[in-house]
Amino acid sequence: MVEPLSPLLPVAPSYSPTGDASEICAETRGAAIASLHVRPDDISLGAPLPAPGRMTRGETFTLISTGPCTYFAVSDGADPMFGAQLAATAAGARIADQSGAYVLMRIHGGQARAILQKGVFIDLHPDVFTPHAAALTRCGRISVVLWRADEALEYGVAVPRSYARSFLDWFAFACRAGTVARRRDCHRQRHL
Amino acid sequence: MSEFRLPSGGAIDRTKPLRFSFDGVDYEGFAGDTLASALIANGKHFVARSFKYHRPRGILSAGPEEPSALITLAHGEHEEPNALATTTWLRNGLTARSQNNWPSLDLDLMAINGWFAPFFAAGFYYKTFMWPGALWERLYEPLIRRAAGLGKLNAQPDERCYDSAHVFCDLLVIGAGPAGLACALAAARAGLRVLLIEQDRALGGRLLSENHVIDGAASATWLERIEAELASLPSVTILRDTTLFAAYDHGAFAALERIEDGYAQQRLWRIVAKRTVLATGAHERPIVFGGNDAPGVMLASAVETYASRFAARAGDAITVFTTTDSGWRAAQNIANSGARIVAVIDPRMDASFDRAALCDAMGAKLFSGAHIAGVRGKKRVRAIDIVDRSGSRHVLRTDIIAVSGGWNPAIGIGCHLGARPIWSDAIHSFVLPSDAAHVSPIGAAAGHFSLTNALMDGANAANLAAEALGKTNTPPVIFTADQENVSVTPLWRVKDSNSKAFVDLQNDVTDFDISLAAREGFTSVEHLKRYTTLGMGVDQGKTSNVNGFALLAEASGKDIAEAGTILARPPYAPVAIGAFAGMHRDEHFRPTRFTPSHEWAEERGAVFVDAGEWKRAQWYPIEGESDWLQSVTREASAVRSAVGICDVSTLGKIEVQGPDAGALLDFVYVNRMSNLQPGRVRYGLMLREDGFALDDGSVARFSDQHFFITTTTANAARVMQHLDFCRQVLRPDLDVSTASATEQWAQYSVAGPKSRALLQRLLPTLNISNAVFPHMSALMTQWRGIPLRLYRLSFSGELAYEIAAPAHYGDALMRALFECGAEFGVTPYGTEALGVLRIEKGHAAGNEFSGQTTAHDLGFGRLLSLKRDYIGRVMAERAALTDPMRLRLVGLRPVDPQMRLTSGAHLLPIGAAPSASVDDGYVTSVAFSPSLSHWIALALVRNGPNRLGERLRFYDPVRGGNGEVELCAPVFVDPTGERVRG
Amino acid sequence: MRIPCPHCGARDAQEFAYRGDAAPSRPDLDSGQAAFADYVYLRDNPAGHIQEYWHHTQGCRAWLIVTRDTRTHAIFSARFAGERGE
Amino acid sequence: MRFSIFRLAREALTGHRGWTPHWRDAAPKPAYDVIIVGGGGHGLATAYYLAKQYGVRNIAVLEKGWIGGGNAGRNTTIIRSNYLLDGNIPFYELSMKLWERQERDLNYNTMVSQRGVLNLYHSDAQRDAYARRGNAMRLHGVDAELLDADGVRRMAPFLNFDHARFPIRGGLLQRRGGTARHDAVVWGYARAASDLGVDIIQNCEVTGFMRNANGAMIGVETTRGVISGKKIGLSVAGATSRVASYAGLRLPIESHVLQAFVSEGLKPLIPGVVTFGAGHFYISQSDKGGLVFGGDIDGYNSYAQRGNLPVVEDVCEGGMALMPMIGKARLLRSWGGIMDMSMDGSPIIDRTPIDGLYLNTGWCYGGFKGTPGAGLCFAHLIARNEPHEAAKAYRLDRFAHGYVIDEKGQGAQPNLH
Repeated sequence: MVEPLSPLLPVAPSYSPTGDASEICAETRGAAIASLHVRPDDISLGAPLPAPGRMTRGETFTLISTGPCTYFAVSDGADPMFGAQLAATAAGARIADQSGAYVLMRIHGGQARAILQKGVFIDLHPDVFTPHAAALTRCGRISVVLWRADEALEYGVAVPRSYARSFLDWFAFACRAGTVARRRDCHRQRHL
Repeated sequence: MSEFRLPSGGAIDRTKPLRFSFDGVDYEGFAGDTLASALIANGKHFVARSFKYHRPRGILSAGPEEPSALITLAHGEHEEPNALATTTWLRNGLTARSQNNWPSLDLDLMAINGWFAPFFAAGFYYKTFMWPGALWERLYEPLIRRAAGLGKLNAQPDERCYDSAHVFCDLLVIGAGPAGLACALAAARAGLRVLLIEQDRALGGRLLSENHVIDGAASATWLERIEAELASLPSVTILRDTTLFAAYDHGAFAALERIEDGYAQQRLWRIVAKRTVLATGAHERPIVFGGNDAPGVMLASAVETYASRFAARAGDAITVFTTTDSGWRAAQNIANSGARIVAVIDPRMDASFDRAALCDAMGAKLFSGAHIAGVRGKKRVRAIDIVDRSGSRHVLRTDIIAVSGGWNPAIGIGCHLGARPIWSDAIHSFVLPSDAAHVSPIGAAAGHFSLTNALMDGANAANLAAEALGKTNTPPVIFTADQENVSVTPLWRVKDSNSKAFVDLQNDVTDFDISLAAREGFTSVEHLKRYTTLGMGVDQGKTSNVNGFALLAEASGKDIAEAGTILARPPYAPVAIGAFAGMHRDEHFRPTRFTPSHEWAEERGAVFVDAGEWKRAQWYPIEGESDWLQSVTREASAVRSAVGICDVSTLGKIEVQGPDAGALLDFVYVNRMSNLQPGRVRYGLMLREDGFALDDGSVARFSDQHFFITTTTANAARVMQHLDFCRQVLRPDLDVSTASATEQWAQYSVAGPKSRALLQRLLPTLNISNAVFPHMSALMTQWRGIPLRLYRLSFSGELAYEIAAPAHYGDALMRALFECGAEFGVTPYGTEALGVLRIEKGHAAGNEFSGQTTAHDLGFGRLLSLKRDYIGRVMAERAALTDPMRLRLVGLRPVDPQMRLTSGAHLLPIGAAPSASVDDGYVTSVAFSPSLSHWIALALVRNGPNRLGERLRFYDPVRGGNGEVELCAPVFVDPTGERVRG
Repeated sequence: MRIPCPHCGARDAQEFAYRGDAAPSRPDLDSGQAAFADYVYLRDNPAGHIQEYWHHTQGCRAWLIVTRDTRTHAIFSARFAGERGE
Repeated sequence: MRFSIFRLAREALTGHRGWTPHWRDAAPKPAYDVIIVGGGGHGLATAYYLAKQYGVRNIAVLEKGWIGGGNAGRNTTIIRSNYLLDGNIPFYELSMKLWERQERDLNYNTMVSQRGVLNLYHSDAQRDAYARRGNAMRLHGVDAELLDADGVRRMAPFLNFDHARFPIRGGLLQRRGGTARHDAVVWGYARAASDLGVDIIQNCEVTGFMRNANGAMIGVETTRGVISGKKIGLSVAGATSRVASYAGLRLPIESHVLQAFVSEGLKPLIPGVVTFGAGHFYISQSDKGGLVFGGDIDGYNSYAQRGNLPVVEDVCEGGMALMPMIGKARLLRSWGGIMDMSMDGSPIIDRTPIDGLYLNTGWCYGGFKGTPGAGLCFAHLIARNEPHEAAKAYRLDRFAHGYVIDEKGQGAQPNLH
C-alpha cells in the first residue's frame, strides 16, 4: 500500500493563529472524493440528491451539490478505488474520482466564520448559510467548495490540491490581519 | 495646559495627555483630540502652504472636507504624505511635518510664485513653454513637476498591512448623525440586519458639537441612550472610523476602516446591502472674499466643533461672518463654551429672530447688511475691513473669522451610479434627484437641515425599508426635537474685495480665475474644472465646487441650475492604493500552484520556473555544472540515449463521459475522434470559431462512453470553458458530461529508449510490449492498490509513455519510478529539456500557438476534416487563412554551426536593407540540439515550407544578433519516426 | 456587480467569465462564410437591454444568459443557457 | 490670437482682459461640405487636418455634450508606437511623429512629454515576444531597446525586484514614448480648427441620417435641427454602434468600460510610463504630480462610463506587486470611458457601404495615442475617398475576409483584447 502525501506537509498540516487548537484550519486526512454527473431520472446513489446549495448524508458518504446535475461524493474512508466502486454501484451516473484533486480542510473555532467571511463573498450569516448549506465559490483568489456540516459554526472546505499551500497562506494572513472583531461593538459582526 | 484649551468641557480625556510634534516642535494634546484640534489648542493655525502660490494656509474645517491642512505623518523612515490634520486622531508620539515648502513653512522661498501670480493665471501653461520644443522635457517640465505636487512619497515599500472583509446587511446606513442613528435604531427594532457606518470615531454627527433637546432630554443624553441600545442589538453592526467611499452595482459598496491598534492599519470592506440610506449630512461652505485663505479664516461649524467638542478656542477675538441662521447658532454655542465673539457680520438685512439681542448676550457687535471686504495679516488674521450697510468701512481687530455661507448636502455617494444632482432653490445647493435609486438620502444629506426633520427622515426611511423587506410587525418609531431656524441667503462672492478671493483653497483657484476661464470659453462646468483645476484636489471640491459653479453661472450669464454641477466619482474620500491590494502583493500577488512532485524536485535541487501560477522544474543542475545550458543539454541527451522523467501534471486534463462523448469531441476538434478505438490515443487540434488555432493535446479513449483529453498548461482553463460552452450552449442535444481532472492526476512523461524497461520494472505483470501496447495506446491499471493510467505517446520523438496516478500518490509514484529506473540511468528532466526535445521534433507549442496562427501555418492543414461541422471549420477555410504566402512553420539551422540563435529574431532576404517591406518572418523557438551539436530553431516564414534550403538573414537588432540561417523541415531528429514506434 | 445565478444564487461577478451578446446563433455548416462571419464578428452592441453569456467559472460552471441594461447595469433575469436546464 | 510667453506677459500686466474664447461656440449652419460627428480628440483633429492639409473649408463638428467629454478626457494620456504588427506600426508611428510637432502645429502647449514607455517582461517567453516586437519596430524605423533586469533597475530602482511573485527580468523600452495633457489636446485642436473656420457645435446630438434616393448620405438630423452635408464622418467612440445603427449598420465592435485612476498630487516619483508584464497595470505621473494609472477593462458590455470594484482591486494589486511604495499614495479619483472594442483589438478607419458615410472606430484602448494619426488619416479618407497609406490595413471588411490585425492573438473576443 502506498502512502498519500499531503501538499501541506512542507509548510504545516494545519494553521492556528492563537497557537492552541481553538482557532484552526486543519487538513482532514483520509477521505475520498468523486465528482458525479447524475440526471434526476437516473437511479439513486443510496443517498438523496441534495438540492442546489445543499448537502445530504448517505450511509457511507456525503453528497454535495456542485452544479446542475453535478455533485461531489465525499466518503468517510480513504479508499483509493472509491470512484471506481461508486461507478460500479451507481450505473448511469458519470463518475470521476477526485480524491487527489482536493485537500479537505476543517475551519473551526470562535472566529472561524469571521475569518472565512474575509475571503468569501457569500453571506455566511448562520440564518443564511444554514447547517448542511454548501457552496462553490472563491476564497481570496482560490476556487473552493465550502460547506457547513452541522449546527456548529465550523466549516468544511475543499481546496484544489495545487492551491492548498496558497490557501493556508491566505488563512494565516486573514488571521494575522486581525479578525473583524476588535472594538466593543464590532464583534457583533459575527451575528450580522 | 495649552494656552487655547478651554478649562472645562469637550469630549477629550484630560486624564490622558499625549505628546506630539509638528515641524520639530513638541506640543501636548489629549486623547480624543484630532491633530487639528490639538494644534488649535496650542494656538497653531498656520500649518500649510498652498499648491500654486505657496501662500500660508490654516485649518478651515473640522472634518474630511478639509482643503488646506494637509500634512505629512512620519513613522520612522516611512512617511505618509497628504494626511488631513482634521481627521488624524492624535497618538502619543505622533510626528507631523508641513509639506510643499522650502526651506521651511515659515520662510518658503517658493512663495516667490505669489509675486508672479498675475502670470500664473488659470491655464497659463497651455500658452507658453512651447519653444524650443526640446526644452520641454529638459527644462520647463522638470521645473513645473518640482513645483507641483503636494507631499513627497519616499521610495520605501509600504510596510502597512491591509485587511479586507465582506459584509452583508438588509439596511446600510451611511452616517451616524441624528438621521442615521434614528434610522438605524428604528430599522433594528423592526428586525432588520443593520450596518451603520460612521467616518468619525464617535457617533452623533452634529450632536457631538451642538446642544439640543430630543424626546425631552438633552441631546447628549439621548445620544448615550441610542448608542447603548444599538450596542445591545445583535442585528446591528457599527463600523466607526470607517469611510464609505464608493457605491457599485446591485447594492454593492466599499468602505475603508482605519484601525488604530491592529496588526492591520486599514481594512477594506466590501458590502452588499438590500437597501441603503444616505445620512452623510452636509458640508458648510465658505464665503468668497478677499484674503479668505489666511490662517484664521475657518468654517463657523468648525470653530464651534473645536470649541464645544474639543474644548479648543480657535482664537482670542472671533468674528462670525454668516449668511445663514446656523451661523448664529454656532456663534452662541461658541460663546457658551467660553470663547469670545467680538462681532457677527450678516449681509442679510433681517432674520426671523432678534439678532441684536443675541449679540448683546454674547457681548458682540452686530453688523447687519455688511460684509468683509478684506483681511489684514498674511500668516494669521490680524484684522478685517468691514463694509457696512451704508458702504462705509471699518477696521476690526480679530484673529479668527468664522464663516458660514450655506450648506452643501454630502451627496457624492449618491452620484456614483450616474445620478446627476439638481439645484434646489430652497436650500441654494445641489440635492440628489429622485432617480438615485441605489441610496435614499435623509436629513441634511437630503437638504433637510433641521434636527426634527433629520430624526423624522430617519424613522421614515427605516419604516420604508422594513416594509419593503416584509418586516412590518413593529410600530413605527417617532422622535421629536426642538425647532430651529435654517434659512440661508447665499452671498456667492464679495464683489469689492481688495485682494485675492479664493474659491478652491487647495488648488489656489480664485474668483478671477473663474471669470477668466469663462471669458476664454470654458463655460461648461466640466471645462471649467479641467481648465482651472477647481475641485480637483484631495478634498474633491467639497467646500469649493458649489461656490465655483455659482461664480461660473454669474460670469457666463446663466443661472446655477442651468450651469449644473459635475458628477462626483469614486472614491468619495481618497483611499490608500495599498488598501485595495490587501494581501495580494509581493510574493502573494497571485496564488502559487505546486505539482505533486514538487517536494521531490526540491530535494533534487531543481530550478523552478513560473508557468502561469504553476511552479515547474525548469532543469536539475548537478555537481560541477556551471550554467543552465550544460544541465539542459545533459538532460535532453539522457532522454535520447537512455530514459528521462518529466512532470507534466500541469497539462489540462478533462474526463469526457456519456453516449455522445465522441460526438462532442468531433465538434471541438478538427479531426474526428468518435472513430477512435477504446485503448487508443489520438493527437487532437482545436480551432477558435474564427478559424485560428486554439490549442492541441491528446485524446485517449478508455471505453465506449469515456474519453480523456489533455490541453496545454496555458490553455487549460480556457479550453474547459470552451467545452462547457459547446456542450451546454451549442450542442445541448448531446448527452455528454465533462469534468476537469487537471488536479486529480499526477502525470509524468517517461521518455527514452529504456522507458519500456523502466516501466516494466514498475509494473512487472503488465504486458506493455510493442505488439500489445503500441504507440498511441492507453490503458487503466492498478499499482499497489491505487488506480494508474498509462499512455504511450511521445512529445520527444523517443519511445515514450505518460504515466498517471491520483495526485496525492504522485510523490510516491515519482520516487518509485526513480527506484525502478536507477539501473537504466534514469534522469529527471525539466521544462527546458522538454522544450529542446520537442523543438528537435518540430512539435508546435505555446510560441507557435500564438493565437495568430492557423492550422495551415503550423502544418496541420491535412487534419482539417471536410466531412463534418466543427468549431472554426467554415472560418478556417477563408482564403486569408489558407494562403500559402502566410508565415508558416519551418525549421532553421545556422549556416555557421557556432552561431547562437535567439527567439524573436526576424528573417530577411540576404543583402536586402533591413526594412518591414522585406520582412520574411520571425523565429518562434530555439534550442541547442544535443543531437546535432548546434543551435536549431522553429520559425514562421512567408511561404516557408516551399522555400526549404533557402538562406535568410537572421536579424535580431534589439539583442545585436545577426547572421545567416538555412530553412529546413521542422524535424531535426529521426525524421521517419522510427524510434517512437520502437 | 452581482449575477443572480439560477443554481448558486446571487454571486459577485468576479466568479464569472463573460462572453458577450447571446443573440447571434451559430449558423448551419452549409449557410456559408458570410453567415459565419456575421455570427463571429458582427454585434448589435445595444445601449440598453442585452442578453449575454456569463459562465459561472468559479461556481457551478453553468453558462447563463443574463438580461442586463448596458446603460445602468441593471439585471432583469438570468437563466441557464442550455435548453435542458444544464 | 497667437499664444506666446510675450503675449502671456502682456496680458498678465493688463489683467488678462485681452484673452478671448479658445474656440468659437458656433451655431449650426444649414449645410456643410463635411460633417464630423463627435467633438472628441479624433473628431476635432479630423476637422483640423481636413481644413489644414486638405483644404476643406466648410466643416462642422457636432458634439452631443461638451467637447472632449468622452474618452479624450477619460484616459491615461499615454502616447507610444511600440506595436507588433505591420498593420499597426506605421500608423502609430505616424501618430507619434505628429505628437512630436503638435505644440508648434497647434500653437498650444499640449505638454507632450517623451519620458519613455517601459514594458516589463517576467519570463523568457515574454522576453522573446518583446524581442520579436522590438525587432519589428526597428524594421519600421521605430526606436526600441530591449533591457535586461539591470537595465530596468538603473531606470526604475523603485520597482519590486526582491520580493516579486513574478520577478522582473527586463523590459522593452521606447524612449520616444511618453504622455500628453489630454484636455489640452482637445482644446488645442478645437482652437486651431476654429481658427481655420471650422464650426464647433456643442450640445448638438445626431439623432438620424438623411439619405437620397440612391441611399447616399445628404445630411444629419440633430437635436438642433437638420443639417445637410455631402460627407459625414463618424468619430464617436462610445456611441459608434448606436449612431451607426441609425444608418442600419452593424459593426464588429462591442462597447466596454475601461476605468482609469489618479492619485493625490505627489512630488516627482515616476520618470516615464511603466507597464507591468505579469498583470494589468500601467502608470505614469502627471505634471501636476498625480500618479495616473489603469489596467484591464471591466470585461462586460457597458455604456455606463463607470466600472466596478474588482477591476480597481486588480489594478491596485498590480501596482503594489510592481512598486510597493505606492501603497501609501491615495487613490483620489477614478473614471470610466467607453471603449469601442473591436473584434481583433485594432481600429477601423474606412468607408462604409453607404455613400458619403465614413467610419473611425474600434480604438480599444489605443484611442488617445492615435488622436493625431486618426485625425490625419480620417481626414485623408474623407477628402480623397481612399485610405491613407499608414491606415490602409484598418479596413472594415478585414474581419469577414480574415485579414485581422490581432496583436494579442485572442480572436473575436473583444473583452480579451
